[in-house]
Amino acid sequence: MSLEELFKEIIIEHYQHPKNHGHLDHPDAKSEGSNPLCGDELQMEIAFEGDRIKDVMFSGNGCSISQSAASLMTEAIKGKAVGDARRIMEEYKHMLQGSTYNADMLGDLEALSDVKKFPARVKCASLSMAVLDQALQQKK
Amino acid sequence: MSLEELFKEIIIEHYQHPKNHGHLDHPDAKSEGSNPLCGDELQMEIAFEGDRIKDVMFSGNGCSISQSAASLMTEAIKGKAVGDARRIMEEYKHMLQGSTYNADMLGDLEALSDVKKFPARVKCASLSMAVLDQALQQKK
Amino acid sequence: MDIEKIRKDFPVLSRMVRDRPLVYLDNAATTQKPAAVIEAITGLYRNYNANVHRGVYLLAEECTQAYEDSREAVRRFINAGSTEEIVFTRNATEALNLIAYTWAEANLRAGDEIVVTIMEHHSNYVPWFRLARRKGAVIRIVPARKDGELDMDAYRSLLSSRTKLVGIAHMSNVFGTINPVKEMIALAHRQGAAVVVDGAQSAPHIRIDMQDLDCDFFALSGHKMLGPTGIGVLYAKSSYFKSMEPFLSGGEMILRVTLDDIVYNDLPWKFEAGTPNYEGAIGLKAAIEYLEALGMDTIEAYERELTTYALEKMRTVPDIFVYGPSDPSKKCGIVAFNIRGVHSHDIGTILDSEGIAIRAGHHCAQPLMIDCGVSAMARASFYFYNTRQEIDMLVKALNKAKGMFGHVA
Amino acid sequence: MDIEKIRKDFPVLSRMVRDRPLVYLDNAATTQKPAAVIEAITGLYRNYNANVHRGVYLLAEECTQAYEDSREAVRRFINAGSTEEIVFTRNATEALNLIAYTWAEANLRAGDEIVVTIMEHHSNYVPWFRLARRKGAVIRIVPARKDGELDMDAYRSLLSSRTKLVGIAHMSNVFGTINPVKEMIALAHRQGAAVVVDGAQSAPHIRIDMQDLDCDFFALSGHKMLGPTGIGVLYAKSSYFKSMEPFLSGGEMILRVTLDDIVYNDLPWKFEAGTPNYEGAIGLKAAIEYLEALGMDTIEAYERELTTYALEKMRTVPDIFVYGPSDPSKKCGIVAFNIRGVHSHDIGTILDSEGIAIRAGHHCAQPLMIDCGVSAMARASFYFYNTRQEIDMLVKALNKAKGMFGHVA
Ligand SMILES: Cc1ncc(COP(=O)(O)O)c(C=O)c1O
Ligand SMILES: Cc1ncc(COP(=O)(O)O)c(C=O)c1O
Repeated sequence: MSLEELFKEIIIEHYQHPKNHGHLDHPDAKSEGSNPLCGDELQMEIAFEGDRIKDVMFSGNGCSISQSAASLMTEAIKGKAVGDARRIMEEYKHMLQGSTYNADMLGDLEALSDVKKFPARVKCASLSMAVLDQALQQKK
Repeated sequence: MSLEELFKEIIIEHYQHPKNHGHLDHPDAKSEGSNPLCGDELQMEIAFEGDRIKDVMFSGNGCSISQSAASLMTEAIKGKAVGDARRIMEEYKHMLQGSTYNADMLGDLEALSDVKKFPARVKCASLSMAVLDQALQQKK
Repeated sequence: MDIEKIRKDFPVLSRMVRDRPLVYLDNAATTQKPAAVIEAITGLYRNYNANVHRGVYLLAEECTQAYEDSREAVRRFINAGSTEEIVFTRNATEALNLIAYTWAEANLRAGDEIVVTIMEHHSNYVPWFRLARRKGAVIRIVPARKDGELDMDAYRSLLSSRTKLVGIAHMSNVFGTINPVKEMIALAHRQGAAVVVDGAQSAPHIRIDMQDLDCDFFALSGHKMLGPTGIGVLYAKSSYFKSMEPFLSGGEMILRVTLDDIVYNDLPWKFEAGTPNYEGAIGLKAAIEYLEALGMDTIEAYERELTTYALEKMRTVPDIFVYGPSDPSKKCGIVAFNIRGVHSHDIGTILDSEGIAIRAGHHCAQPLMIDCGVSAMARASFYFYNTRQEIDMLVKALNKAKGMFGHVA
Repeated sequence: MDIEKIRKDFPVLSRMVRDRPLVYLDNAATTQKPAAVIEAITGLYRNYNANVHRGVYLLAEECTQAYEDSREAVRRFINAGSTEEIVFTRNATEALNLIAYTWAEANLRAGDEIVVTIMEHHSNYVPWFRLARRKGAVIRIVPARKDGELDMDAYRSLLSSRTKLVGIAHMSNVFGTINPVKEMIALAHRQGAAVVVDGAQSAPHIRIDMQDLDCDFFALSGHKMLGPTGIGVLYAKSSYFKSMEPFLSGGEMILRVTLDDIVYNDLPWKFEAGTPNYEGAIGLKAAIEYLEALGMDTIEAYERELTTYALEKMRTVPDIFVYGPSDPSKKCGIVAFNIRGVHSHDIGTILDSEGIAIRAGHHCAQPLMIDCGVSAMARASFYFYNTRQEIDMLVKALNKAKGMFGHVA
């Protein structure tokens, strides 16, 4: 167990300078969730354009893992078709569970692959996915 | 710990052929009590004559110790002044507690002196005293 | 089963009592513990003790894992569908009270009926009695037949659309009767009633299967099945648990607390307020693993054999009266009796002087005592570590007791 | 106090975690157990395990005696007037809920007020919150001052003749503040209110005296003071216990059950339904004897010294913010903090990689978190077996954590 595996530079970078952090003026979908164990809180807002995620922003606060994951996840799906976003989320889930996954689809999100070695932190890394999933369900 | 100390002949005799067992026609005082651990149940009825216990009878059912104690105790106090009965009960209590006691006052009740070696049985031996005490308190 | 080998697993069984080897025949009250259970407890405290569910460090992860593994062990042991349906309590009594304070409190109304059997332990009777008083509900008692089995005709006729709750001892702690709960549950469900099975006596002795029984609630106590004290289980179908308000409140059972609002935790933790007895759960897991290694069917078969032998031998004691089914296939591991002329409490003392531990009294089943017209009974109750030799010693001591008090006309 | 010798009494303290010696600083969550406590448990199960209160044989007598001796040990430890006032529960949480379900349920009406402090653990908040909702009663919160102490002026002005119940954490599990409960109790009594003191954090660390405090109820948890899990204590003045309906019902808590009536047992057993966790009680007695041998005053003095040292050293960590009183004489054994730029959960993980166990999160005190404007804190909490060297290691690791996340503008 090496800390450097968990707290990779890119994770700290996204934690300290998150992308897509803030609020949308006219979100089509909104959701929130929390990880009561450590107090992580996360809100997601999405604007759709047809079948695509035109824009997505998150807010909230929490540990480096939950916040960097939100930043990386929003980066990964912004501009994508909803179906593609779901596929990315699916691969991300596989990665956290320790199953095989398609690294190409994940891109920078792969920085979180070592979280699975820290069982207590997997929940932090999955929070953004769970909250995003709720928001996506609001799209008919 | 020898069983013969507990189940003396006189105790078994009084258990199998209790004295003063039954009911009075016109009791002046009545009381009852139980020992929930083993299911002993005891009622006492007293008829007074002035300051004296003219008659006393008990009923109920339970183990050899509780029932023989009731038989021996009623024998010991029948016909006595209430004050004297109380003194006998007091000595009896000392005996069960393992303190020094006046054997002369107790007479046959001394057969129960070894009950103190069987802590689980002390409650059985004290039941009649407790029930009697309640009945005596009904005398003004 | 190699009983001599098994007995070596239980340190207390080599104890001397009053200069004689202990003959422990009070297993329906509580069972002795194998070394594996004792070691599970010492292992926890020597190696990885930490409060569960809240820690971000290794000990806490290990301890949480062990605690949740215990829940899975219980689920498997009683074949529940999911660990969501397994809540840890102090004992069977608390499990039964939890139902009374939550589901029954919310769902029973004046005039509703609660059907319980005459064989219930106080723990599956007093909570309903008090609830009925509070609510103006009515308690209906299923009587027992002369042969110590439930009167199923009476049961059928007591059930009606007014029946909201049925409480049944899976196995009587006095008669040892194994009640036909599966059939009783199906009958109750036809009337729309919820069924609470008190499994405190059955879980230690026979195979338990929630999905087969289809009961709505099931309670058990760890200490009666090799586990430590302070741990019990309430099983409920998750549809019930979901619909129920929490029982105790505090840490662990909430997700979020603000000054205006509270969000409760997910199942099963919603019903586990405060620091749980994780030691007890971990000990119970070791107990369950011990039982599973022997096999519940093997245990039941051996105990039935022992009970058959005990019934046969004990009937030779003069003036003995044995309560409950005389057919050993209807019961398991428990023989309650009285000897004319020797009160059960005196029997207890005389047996104790020989190192033999049995129980005397009302066995927390006073309604049944009243029904049998007695205030007390003696009871010998067996577990798989008991032997025929021990039963021989019991019978010898009973004869001695009878001898001391002589024959009464 | 010879700390090196003391540490040898705690087997887990020689454990290696992630190739480093364990530094256990999560004592406010639960404490480690000395060999004497572990041996009290194994001694029970190896030698004299039997169900309590009902047996007529030697093992049952011994076990009952040990269980009731434990009650006397608790009485002595908290200087209660009588063992009638000592009821064993699972933990502090159950003890507090017992009050809510019995005394408070019977005595609170719509419009009545419940005063609690902002420092309460969920276990001394959620039960009152739910009760207030059920009853239409009103919760009033005593705020904390900037320095982490209670605002006593606000407390005084919140009290009125409408106040029926006051709930106070004797010692905060976040700030470590020792609240002036004696004075608060006297003020509440002047208004006729009953006072519940949550002693889960105080009992392990400072001398407790029921007769001096004069509180009406007091709750503690064994596992936070060297004892096993699954055992807690509810103290109540016997006048309260006498007036209260039972909480759980079943075996042990009744004297007599017929089909028409129930007579409850005497105090304290009226409040102990079912087989109690006698193992837990016996373990708690060993824990109390260990604490008494060291001396509570010695323990408090040592911990205060350690806390002083910790506060001093921890303040040297860049961008650290320490919550609660900065005056070590106002608190004991707990330091909650945050480091700007490093989330407490990350601190926890980084410390864990060094073998150091601390807690991160809301500490089951979300109202206080909200009040402090944070969603989580890190917390190091000490016991008498901790050392200055361990605090040095903590501080070193905190600096490392800060270093990993760099300085933020
Ligand atoms: C102040 C305080 N009260 C109550 C509790 C609850 O204790 P338990 O979880 O043992 O019931 C705790 C411990 O978490 C506490 O710190
Ligand atoms: C049939 C039955 N139900 C319930 C109980 C209560 O179990 P506990 O005292 O462990 O709660 C017992 C044990 O005494 C029992 O035999």
